[in-house]
Amino acid sequence: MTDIAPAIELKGISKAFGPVQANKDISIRVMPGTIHGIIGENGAGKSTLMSILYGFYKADKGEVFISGRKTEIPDSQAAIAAGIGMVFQHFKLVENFTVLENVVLGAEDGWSLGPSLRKARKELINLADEYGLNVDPDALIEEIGVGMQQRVEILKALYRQADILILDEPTGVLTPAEADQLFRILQRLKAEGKTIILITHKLREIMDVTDTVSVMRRGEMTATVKTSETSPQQLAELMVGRKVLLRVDKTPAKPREAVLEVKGLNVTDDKGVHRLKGIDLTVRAGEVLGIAGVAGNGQSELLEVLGGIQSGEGSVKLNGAEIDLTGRHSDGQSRRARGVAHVPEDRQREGLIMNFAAWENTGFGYHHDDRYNRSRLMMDNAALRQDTEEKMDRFDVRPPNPKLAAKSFSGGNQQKIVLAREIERNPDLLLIGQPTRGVDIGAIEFIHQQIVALRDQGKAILLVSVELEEILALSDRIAVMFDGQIMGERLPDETDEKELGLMMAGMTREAAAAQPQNAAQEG
Amino acid sequence: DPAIIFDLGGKFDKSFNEAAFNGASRWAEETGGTFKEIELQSDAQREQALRRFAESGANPIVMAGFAFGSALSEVAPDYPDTKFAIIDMVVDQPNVRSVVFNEHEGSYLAGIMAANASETGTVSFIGGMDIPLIRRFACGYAQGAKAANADITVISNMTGTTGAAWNDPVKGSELTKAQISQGSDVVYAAAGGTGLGVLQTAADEGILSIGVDSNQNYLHPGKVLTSMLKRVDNAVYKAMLDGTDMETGFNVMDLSNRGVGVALDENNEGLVTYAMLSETYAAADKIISGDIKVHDYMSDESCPALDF
Amino acid sequence: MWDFLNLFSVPVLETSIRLATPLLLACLAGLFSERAGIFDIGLEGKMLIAAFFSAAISFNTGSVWLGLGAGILASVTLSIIHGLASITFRGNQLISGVAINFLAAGMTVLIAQSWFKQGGRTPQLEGAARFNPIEFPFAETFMPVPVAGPVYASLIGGHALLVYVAIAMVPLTWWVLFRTRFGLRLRAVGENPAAVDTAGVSVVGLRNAAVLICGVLCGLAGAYLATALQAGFVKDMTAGRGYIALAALIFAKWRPWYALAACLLFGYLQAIALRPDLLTAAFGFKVQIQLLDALPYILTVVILAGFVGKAIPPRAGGAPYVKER
Amino acid sequence: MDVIPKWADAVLVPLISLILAAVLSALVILAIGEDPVAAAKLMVEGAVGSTYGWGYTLYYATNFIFTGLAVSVAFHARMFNIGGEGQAMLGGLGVALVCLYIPFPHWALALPVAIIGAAAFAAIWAAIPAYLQAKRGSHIVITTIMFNFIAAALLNYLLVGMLKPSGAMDPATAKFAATTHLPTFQDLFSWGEKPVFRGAPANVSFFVSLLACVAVWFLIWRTRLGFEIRAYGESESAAKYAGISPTKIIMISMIISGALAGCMAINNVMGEAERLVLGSVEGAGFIGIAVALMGRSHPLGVLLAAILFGFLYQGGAELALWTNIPRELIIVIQALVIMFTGALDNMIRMPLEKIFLMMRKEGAA
Ligand SMILES: Nc1ncnc2c1ncn2[C@@H]1O[C@H](COP(=O)(O)OP(=O)(O)OP(=O)(O)O)[C@@H](O)[C@H]1O
Ligand SMILES: Nc1ncnc2c1ncn2[C@@H]1O[C@H](COP(=O)(O)OP(=O)(O)OP(=O)(O)O)[C@@H](O)[C@H]1O
Ligand SMILES: [Mg+2]
Ligand SMILES: [Mg+2]
Repeated sequence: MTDIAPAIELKGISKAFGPVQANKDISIRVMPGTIHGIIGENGAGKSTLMSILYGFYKADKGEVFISGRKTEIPDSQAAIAAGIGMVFQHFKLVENFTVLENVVLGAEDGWSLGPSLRKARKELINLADEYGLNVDPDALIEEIGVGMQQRVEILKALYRQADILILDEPTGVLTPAEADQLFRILQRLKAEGKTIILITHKLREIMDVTDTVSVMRRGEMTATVKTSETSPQQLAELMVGRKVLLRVDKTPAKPREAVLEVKGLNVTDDKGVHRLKGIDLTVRAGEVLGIAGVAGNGQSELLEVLGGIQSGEGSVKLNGAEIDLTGRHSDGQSRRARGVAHVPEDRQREGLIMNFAAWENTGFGYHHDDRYNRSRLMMDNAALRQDTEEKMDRFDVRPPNPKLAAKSFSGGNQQKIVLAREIERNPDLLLIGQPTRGVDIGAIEFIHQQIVALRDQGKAILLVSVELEEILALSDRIAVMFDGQIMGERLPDETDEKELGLMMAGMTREAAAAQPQNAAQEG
Repeated sequence: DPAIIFDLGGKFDKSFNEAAFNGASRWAEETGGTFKEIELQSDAQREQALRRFAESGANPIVMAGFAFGSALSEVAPDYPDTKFAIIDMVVDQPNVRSVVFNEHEGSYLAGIMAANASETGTVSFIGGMDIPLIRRFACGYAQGAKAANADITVISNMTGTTGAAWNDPVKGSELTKAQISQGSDVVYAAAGGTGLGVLQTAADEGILSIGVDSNQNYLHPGKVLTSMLKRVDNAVYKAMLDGTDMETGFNVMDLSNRGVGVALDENNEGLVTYAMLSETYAAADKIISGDIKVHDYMSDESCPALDF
Repeated sequence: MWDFLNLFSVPVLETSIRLATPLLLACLAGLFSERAGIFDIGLEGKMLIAAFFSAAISFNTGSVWLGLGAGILASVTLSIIHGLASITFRGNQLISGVAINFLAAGMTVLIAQSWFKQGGRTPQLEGAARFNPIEFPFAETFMPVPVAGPVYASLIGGHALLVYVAIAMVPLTWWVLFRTRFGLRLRAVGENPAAVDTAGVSVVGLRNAAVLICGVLCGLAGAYLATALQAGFVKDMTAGRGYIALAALIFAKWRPWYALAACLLFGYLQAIALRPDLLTAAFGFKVQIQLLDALPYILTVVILAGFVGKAIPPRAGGAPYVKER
Repeated sequence: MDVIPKWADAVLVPLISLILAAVLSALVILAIGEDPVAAAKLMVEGAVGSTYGWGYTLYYATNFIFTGLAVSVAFHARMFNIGGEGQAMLGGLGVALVCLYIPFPHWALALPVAIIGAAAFAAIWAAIPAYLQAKRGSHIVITTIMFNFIAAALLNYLLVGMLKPSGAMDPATAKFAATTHLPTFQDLFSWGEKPVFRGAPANVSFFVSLLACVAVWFLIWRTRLGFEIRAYGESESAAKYAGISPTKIIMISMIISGALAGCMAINNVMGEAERLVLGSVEGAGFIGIAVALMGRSHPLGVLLAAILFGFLYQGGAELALWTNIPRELIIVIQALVIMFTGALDNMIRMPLEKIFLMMRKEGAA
């Protein structure tokens, strides 16, 4: 260890949200003038840890040292005073304020606004000169792009003279070009002596820009290593927590006729952002098509359009017949009627109604089914309960009590309820998003078996997951999505995590081949 | 014991209900008796209050206000042994005494005084709820004013169309200001609680006002020209005094039996000139003798002296 | 032509200003609260309780200033309850508002009856117990000058002090909201409290401050009703003005100068409803008073529906700020 | 995991709220120099001490059941319908038009038609804000408030204008024909010499309101539509996933809500006044909010809360009749109940959660 005090030292930080232990006894040291990366799966507790450092959440236990001095950070005010700035995963900007107003908010020099704004305007020009952070100070936040908004967040921190800058998944919302620009700025800041903590899922970014990297898994800090002394493979292992890839026993697929044919599918969201840009894909009966990609590259939109939640443009054929993507019949009910089952990415927001009992959730979405209804009007609750009991038994849902509210089950068991509902429908096509997010290992195995079994029954399955191993283990073919487009298709036996990872970052096979040298040069 | 039910404005409205209250109090003082009372808070309570008093054995039951009409016609047949007296409304039941006042006669006298006191040649009227009863006041007032001065302008406004119009002094006050801007310098308010706002504003703005029902001259001494007295107090007093032997039927209170009139006291003596007074008395005599017939708006829903 | 111009004669406009004043004060009160993200349908109740206490204390002490203070205090007390419910305990702001309106409607009459025994009213106020109109210098002298005279004497001048206070509150509110640190933060907390929180400023503190200001302004509005516009309190004397102020606030899209315009418009509608004769003369047919009564609400619904210029409320409005379960 | 058990949430929390409201009310009575114990006795005696008292209590309760159910149904779809007042006014208009202009041979025929009239008028009145919410995003709370005032103006216009018989004083329609008069409890339950419920306004509408409770229970917990309404109310995103149309649910739940509020009119307009009087709703629309809150939006809870409020109303009227306590005391009690059960819910819940957590820990240890 060096004899300079670390810029930040956390000791024994713990934090629980109700029953969820988001951080467990975490300790970490970040040296001044370095870029320190933190990686980990979804829900590993990265954001929580940083929010604690920034005084946004209060830790249940633990100590914080800034430049060697023990510091209490009860609120963000204290964090700012200690020289910490944070760019949140979800920006904390006032949408209908100007850039200038957002920068000044909370850091005014006195009760009158005029002088503060004038001073900030000058300061912004200085900062722009110094770091290349150009923004129009008078633009409204809601009128500028996400890349610009992120700059405003960074400017906010710098305006408050932050020496330590935390960025939570800053590139999740950026285009590659914007991301590169960001990293140049970060290098500049580092050169000025600032300390930077960078949270990301993207191994390439870690390898490119960080000096040291910490890995988090299920609320715990599993390792801290020098970036130059590690490899993406090792980091992936640390993240997931085991050496061997999880293999699912399965026979080779016997694909038959095409069930889903998508041609030129486009989606533009409410804000006018082009989310899907001409997607073409086919899923055949008896195969699993896996969609790999970094979250936010259009996979969610793809599932939503196919599931009838969002409207889109283009051609989607189901068993050879065109389906309605915009009109009256583009909703979940009509998709289900056509034999599409959908396990949504976010079970708590979409797949389940947390305050409903398990038996009510079993009927959810299929409540028009004849067997759940006594008449045109009345539902057959007894039949639903009976059905739920059987499903719970078959899927080993614990506790097997249909009357329990969905929120009382653990994440894995919640997911089983959703799966049971959708799979047992005997669909032609199963859309399934993040089937094992936040699910324990035992349940993961079970869920994977179910998916394979369904495939073997000759169903078409479209699987979306950010977990590469899952994609590799389950898919018969793999398509990689990046920026609303399909980058290419691979067969699982002919590719590996590295190649897929690079494609997910928008790179082709050729660029991938050149990758390790680049990393070595920059690292 | 007798019982009395006050209408929505409450027994301290300094006007109609207060007159009824005064009558009841006078009866209590003079006879040493006690009476039950209730101030209505909502329209829905009318029937309930009547029934409760009837059930509890109160007799007679006096109620002040036309709005009791429909409730009383429901309740009275159910309690044939109880006597009821209703003021301002006719209810045709064997056990009900209906007392009505010839307000147009009293208002006529008020009109004469207003016309005499006016320097601008414009006088005005502010009514509460726009109903035929209140138009009767306005019409009598206009006739009196025109009789005293054929060239006079009479302005008339109503506060509203609902029960709230009886208790909206803010609106009363603004209406007064509007009438002042139209030149009025004597304003006659027949508007319950709203009238208090009228009298207040008239006093503030330095014009004369005319009160109603009770003697309101004392409210702003030297600024209230007179008050059109409607001896509700007498009617209540008499009903209570008659007690359970009360004669039922139709009962008209007018100038001749001193049921209506104008108020003179130390508060307005400086305002009322001798000429004004003699003209008023002369008119009163003629009305009693039948030489002057004051048109009653409610007889045919029209008014010769005023457009509504 | 003259008939039409009469709709805008000095007396009508003068009445409009007087009737617009309580609306304006309440509207600005709501503006502070809602700009900070706290919906307040309890304006009515706060005005009402302020009207009662200002009248009651003015009467008992003979000083309108003490009355004003008491009115503000009473209104602020209800504000504190609203803040407790909706900020501290993160309750439903609308339900709290409904409760406050009921509480004021009941308590005023209950206390008035217990203190004064006059059927829920206070005695009439006189002299120094009221805000009297302020005569402008030489008003009498100028009065005969056509147009300018009456305009000077009774449209611009001749109002109670609180009328001028209310009008002065408009630029003041604008200035506070858009030209001070407090205003910036207040607006931000109504749009995105998380932004304020992460900028190191207390969300709870700001929201409570806004709610208190709302209480003070409602206090002024109530005191104006009972001690300036009127000479005493009568039961339910706000008569829905709190709701009209709320409508005006939406109509004004939560902006101070627009609020002035909206309140003057609604005040004018109330004033013209007192003079149906002018309307009949101007238009040649009878305009229903009920239509005039309903017009503020109808206009507000039209604005809300976005048929004419959409009204976008502060984005974080109505929701308690929860960052941690 | 729920921190508070279900029974505590359904019974304990409202009960504590109620006790707090009662204690504060007692303090208010003390403060105005009256005796709270005597007042309480008088209220109980007057409201439930005789068939007469019950006749009034249940009459008021009938109004509150309808408006409480109305608020509840909207609540299940996560919508706050403050417009019960205006919807009930329009319901009254529907009843009045039906009863005035259709010659019915018998009340048994008039009642169902009047229910349809009341429900239809009120439902249309509720559908406009619902449409504006669903399609234009106008906040339903504000629009329903505005619609209360617009309804008041509309009724004012009609009742002092075309619906008022000439020569009449008060703004009200003519009396309905005798064949539309609904049988009161007195008519229904009096045999022989001694009449019961004598003169009290409770009438067959009470049974209609009980039916409405059952129907709402059935709708919410037994039908597919109810399932969709609850699902939408719990989670809009999940409802969209399941293909439940938000527009449809907003419209339907508000239409049902409005119709229920409107049905109040068969009680107060057709059953009691037997004519439409201006201002006949008298705040029952707002009390529906308190009733729904207290009753946790469950028909059984609504029924009990409505009877409680009916008791408060009748008891309060008795207080005003026989003591110097003004009837406004009920409004204060009502305000306190709404405040504690609605807005200050967390104030009671938070300490309870702590207690239950502690008890659980001790139980585990
Ligand atoms: N109890 C749970 N069981 C399963 N998954 C959960 C649970 N709680 C949260 N998650 C998932 O864990 C992830 C991390 O949760 P968090 O609240 O941090 O989301 P986020 O970082 O804001 O979202 P995102 O990364 O998707 O933008 C989310 O994707 C969420 O769906
Ligand atoms: N405000 C909150 N309330 C309850 N639970 C929370 C909250 N924030 C986070 N969690 C839970 O804490 C866990 C850790 O979340 P955290 O956001 O720190 O994960 P993360 O590592 O940032 O994940 P991601 O990569 O998705 O951003 C998750 O299970 C999440 O559901
Ligand atoms: Mg995330
Ligand atoms: Mg995160």
